[in-house]
Amino acid sequence: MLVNIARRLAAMLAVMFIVATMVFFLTRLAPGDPASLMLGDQATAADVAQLRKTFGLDQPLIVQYVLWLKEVASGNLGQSIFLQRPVLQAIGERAEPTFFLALFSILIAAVIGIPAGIASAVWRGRHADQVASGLAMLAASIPSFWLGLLFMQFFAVRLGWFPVAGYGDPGAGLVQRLYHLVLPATVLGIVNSALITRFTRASMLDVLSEDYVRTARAKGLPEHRIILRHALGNTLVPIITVVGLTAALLIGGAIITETVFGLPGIGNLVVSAVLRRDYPVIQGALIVIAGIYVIINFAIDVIYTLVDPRVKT
Amino acid sequence: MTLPAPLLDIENLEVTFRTEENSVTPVRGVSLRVDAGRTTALVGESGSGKSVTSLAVMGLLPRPAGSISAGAIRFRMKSGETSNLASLAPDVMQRLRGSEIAMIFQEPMTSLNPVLTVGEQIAEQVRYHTGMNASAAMRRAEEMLGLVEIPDAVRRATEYPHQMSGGMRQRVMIALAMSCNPRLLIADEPTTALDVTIQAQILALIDRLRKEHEMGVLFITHNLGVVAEVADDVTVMYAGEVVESADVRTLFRNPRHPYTQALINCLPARALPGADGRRVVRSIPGAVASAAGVSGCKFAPRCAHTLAACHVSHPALETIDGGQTIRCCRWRDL
Amino acid sequence: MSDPKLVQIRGLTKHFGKAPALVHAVDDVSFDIARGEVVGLVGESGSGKSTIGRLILRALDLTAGTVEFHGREIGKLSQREIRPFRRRMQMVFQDPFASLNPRLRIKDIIGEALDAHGLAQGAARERRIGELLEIVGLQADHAARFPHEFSGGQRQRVGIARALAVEPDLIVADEPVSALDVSVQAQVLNLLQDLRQRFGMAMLFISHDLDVIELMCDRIVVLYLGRVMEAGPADVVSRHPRHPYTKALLAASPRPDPDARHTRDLLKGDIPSPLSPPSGCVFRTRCPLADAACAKAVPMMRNAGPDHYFACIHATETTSPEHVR
Amino acid sequence: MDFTALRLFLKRLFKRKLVLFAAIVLALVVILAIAAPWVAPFSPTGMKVSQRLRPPSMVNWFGTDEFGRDILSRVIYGGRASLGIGMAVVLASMIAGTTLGLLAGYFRALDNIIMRIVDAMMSLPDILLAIFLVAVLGASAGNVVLALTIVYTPRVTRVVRGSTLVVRELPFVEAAHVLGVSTWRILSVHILLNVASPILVQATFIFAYAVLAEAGLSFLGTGVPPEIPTWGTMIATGQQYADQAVWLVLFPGLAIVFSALSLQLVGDGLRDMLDPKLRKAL
Repeated sequence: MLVNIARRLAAMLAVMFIVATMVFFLTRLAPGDPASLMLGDQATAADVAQLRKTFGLDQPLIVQYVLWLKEVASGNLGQSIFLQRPVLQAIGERAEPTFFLALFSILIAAVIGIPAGIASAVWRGRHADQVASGLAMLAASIPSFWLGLLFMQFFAVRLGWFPVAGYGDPGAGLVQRLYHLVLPATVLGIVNSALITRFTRASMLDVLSEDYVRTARAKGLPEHRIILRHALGNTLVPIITVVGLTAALLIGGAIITETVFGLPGIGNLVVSAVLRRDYPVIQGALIVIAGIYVIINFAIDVIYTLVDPRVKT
Repeated sequence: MTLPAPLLDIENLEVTFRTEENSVTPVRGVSLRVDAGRTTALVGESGSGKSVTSLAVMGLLPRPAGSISAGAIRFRMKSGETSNLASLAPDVMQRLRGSEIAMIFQEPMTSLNPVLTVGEQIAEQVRYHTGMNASAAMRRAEEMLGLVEIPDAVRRATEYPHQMSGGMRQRVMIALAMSCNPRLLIADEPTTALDVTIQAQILALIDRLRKEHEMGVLFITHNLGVVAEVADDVTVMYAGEVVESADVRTLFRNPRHPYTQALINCLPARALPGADGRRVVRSIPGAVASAAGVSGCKFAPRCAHTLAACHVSHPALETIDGGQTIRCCRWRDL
Repeated sequence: MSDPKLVQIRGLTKHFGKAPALVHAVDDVSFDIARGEVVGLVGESGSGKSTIGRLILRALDLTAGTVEFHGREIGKLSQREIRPFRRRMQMVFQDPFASLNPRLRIKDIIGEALDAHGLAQGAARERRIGELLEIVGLQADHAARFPHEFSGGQRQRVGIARALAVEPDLIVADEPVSALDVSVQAQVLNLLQDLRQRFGMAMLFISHDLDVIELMCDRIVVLYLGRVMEAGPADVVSRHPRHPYTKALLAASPRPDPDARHTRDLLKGDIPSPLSPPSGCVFRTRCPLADAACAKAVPMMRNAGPDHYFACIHATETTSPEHVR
Repeated sequence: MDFTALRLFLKRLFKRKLVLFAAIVLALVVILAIAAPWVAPFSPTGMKVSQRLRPPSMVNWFGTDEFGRDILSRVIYGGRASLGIGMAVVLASMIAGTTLGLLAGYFRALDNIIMRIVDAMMSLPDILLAIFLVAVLGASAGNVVLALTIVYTPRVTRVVRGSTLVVRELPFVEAAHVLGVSTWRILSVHILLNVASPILVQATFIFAYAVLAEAGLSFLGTGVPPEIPTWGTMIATGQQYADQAVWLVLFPGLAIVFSALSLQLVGDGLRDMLDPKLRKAL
């Protein structure tokens, strides 16, 4: 089992290394020299050259890469060009709305998606299945920003039930702040429930066709017990996996929803960094977000190893 | 001669599967009986309908597509009363499964739930049918594992299926089946997936339990060697119908139906000496699929004794001397 | 040896995986196949019978040992060097459904064999495909069909036609009838017998069914956990088995005769895992004759008569022990 | 292709009425986009300031935008760009992903390296990776295609690799190997033909995702330049008028929903009729 965990850990580091490498070299493909970007249009050639030297940009690319990798490995993601502070700090300041948004929307998605998926697998081909599968497909076809705009128009502008946008005034209490998340989390929850519904349905169908479910029927157990204990027991782990990974992807994937609702989260930070060509922030955000995904993935693997008797021994 | 009422008496069973476009009848005209304390082997090749028949008895036909469209399945319960399983309400049928009728399957590797210990899986059934408390049910589970000759049963009860071999898992399945003292055990190809030396152990085990518990066994198999080993009575199916039934000695010594004769003759062990010293097996031409859409005798397209009448009229299942039944219009002259 | 052997394998060994999950699939197996001879490999799961077939065909790489084909050592040839030999030896598979590509027509499945070795083109190719189909009891106009249009037995015939296309000297038949219904089994067994007589190729016939093996084979090799237990002429081994495992296997095989029912001496316990085979004689954990000596060393092959050998130190009626060849 | 096979294929595919309906909707949307110059009632760029922000009417079925342009015409033209980009992304990512997936699934040595890169790319949310790539490459329709291709290739790779791992173990592949068939032919005939169905299904889903992602990028202002009417840019520029003229965002959004929904329904129909053995690998 320890060997397994060690192997996972190595794979996790490899993934992070590849992400970092990809991010570094792709950024260098970008048009425009980082130094001149930093100094703006008025800078003289001499100023630019000076800055290039300070940042080591005059060194060969591979040397820069190694130096940068070292920095990243030691947890230093660099300075933001525009925000005048370390990238990590900038991300930290924006973490709260993103974290809560991801949390609430995945909860909503799971609460809708898991029961819907189970129901549509159990009543496969019947009306319940057609309705649940159809709604899931519809939800997966709706652009989140469009649904967000419509919800905003209806529930916030017309009905005035929720704040239109933002994350409350500075100094607003936690409840006030969370109140601003109701609409965006609902939108994101609906859109993501589609994936969870389909995945739950598919894994449930797989398990329901297993021989041991037939054995459970031959034992004379009531149908609800067969579904809850024998079938669900065997689909729980994959469902938890997909919920966990979706949550991880929402940390960076909520960009559009954050933009629609003007939430000062990580996604918003990334979009403004892209528009301002603030490359250190983009690089840093990508690495942090990939890191969160990889860590959650690893955690799920470890839990899986602990829970499933077939992996344990 | 008055025979005691059979434990299981299937009469003219017909099973239909309906899908949106069409309906098929994989089983029709199936009649067979299983007596208490005896083993009836149900023999047939793939597509003969033997497994569908067993699922119909268990009330486990895939829903909503499959249903019993005609016939009766009379079963004598522990209480002594007989009920027709074909017309029982689903919740009543559910309570009979596992307690009155138990079933074991072909694939021991996949028939047990991988995330529950084998003890839990047996205890679950015991608790559900007897209302025993958890610890008593677990003790019963351990006792059952001992009954099926699993060494170190108390420890084994805490193991998961993947920690056991195929033969061991089939023993667990048998322990599970026996845990509520069923009157009837349906064994659907229980040794097909096992090695011969393990198969011999499992066959001996089932036979011992049948004797000790006065239990009826419906043993479904395609293997005539196994039939000769375990059966008291044999029912042969072809293309969804029963074509012949007899006690095991009569069937092997004096098979009356051309299909039964051919099936026994095409065994490698019954090969005949051919030219140049080699032995040749006698084969049946064609495949089972050739029975599709046949209006007369289903076996006529492959039969060596076909008359014109065989293609036209569908023979009925007739009872001849000694309780042997046969579905062939030429049985008198063959 | 006077007659030149078609295949000679010596010390054939195959391990899968790495420690601690090292599977001893085949361990130190030696036997010969003469030209035109049918040798049966019989054993239960984990005996390594299928692996041996694949090692001879070089569908798998050897861990140790040698395979001589027509007197030429082919055990260490690279996949490129082995290609010309693929014309001389072919395989028939167990599963008639999975062994034919469902997306190809029959003529492309058989034609591929011809193309791979440049045996026939154009009209000659088409003619040859039709001829092959007729040889295996199908019709030439079946060539345009897809596999799903055939029954299991017919597909198995197509698989045999594919193997025959290159006119091999050796066919490895890996459980060729065990996925078929009894009535269809007989057809395929008879077909294989006819073809063997007609074309005179040798066959390595792999099966778990002793009746089938006895019917089809000239000689039998009995395997258990990757090792040879007993080898000899088919009728001798099945009538006068010497090794306790062969005896147990014969006793456990159900006979289609209700009068021959008897209480048997059942082998106790399970087949050990090939991950950790017992020391010494691999059969000793289930053997009625086993004692402490059996754990010490792998038993030598003993001669029990003309061309009849077995590996047991206890079985009685011994003649003088000696190595196989 | 012989027609009986095609007819059987279509008959099985359209057994579910909903799938047939979705295919018809999809065909209509595609035809409208291709025939835009002939079917659009107005020019997509013809401004009429006097007619700005008109609600839907008999003349302008979907209303007009802030410059008085006909929204129906713009939605029809927008389909050209949105569907065109989606199609290009599908083709490119299918080719790249299939190649990589076959290589990873068949050659053990390549598997590790290809799959680690795939893992790395899939550890980033689609939209984030796309934004980053467009930012690096520069905003243009071609670069949006390139970026989305890079985003979706790993998904295809994973599916194709999974199916390849299943198919390569099937006896007909071993049979071909034993016959002496070349590795190239084994890959391109035996394996590719048998992983084609899951690839086809995946293609329809990726088409839908690509249309959605393009719209998202355009909406954020990090995609296609706003001058080009796509469904995404229309919603992006329309959003500031959403409180007075909701039709500016409603209709382009509905166009996206209908296209994506019918694509996914067709994909689902394809999956339903797939070979059940390959279905698990999907």
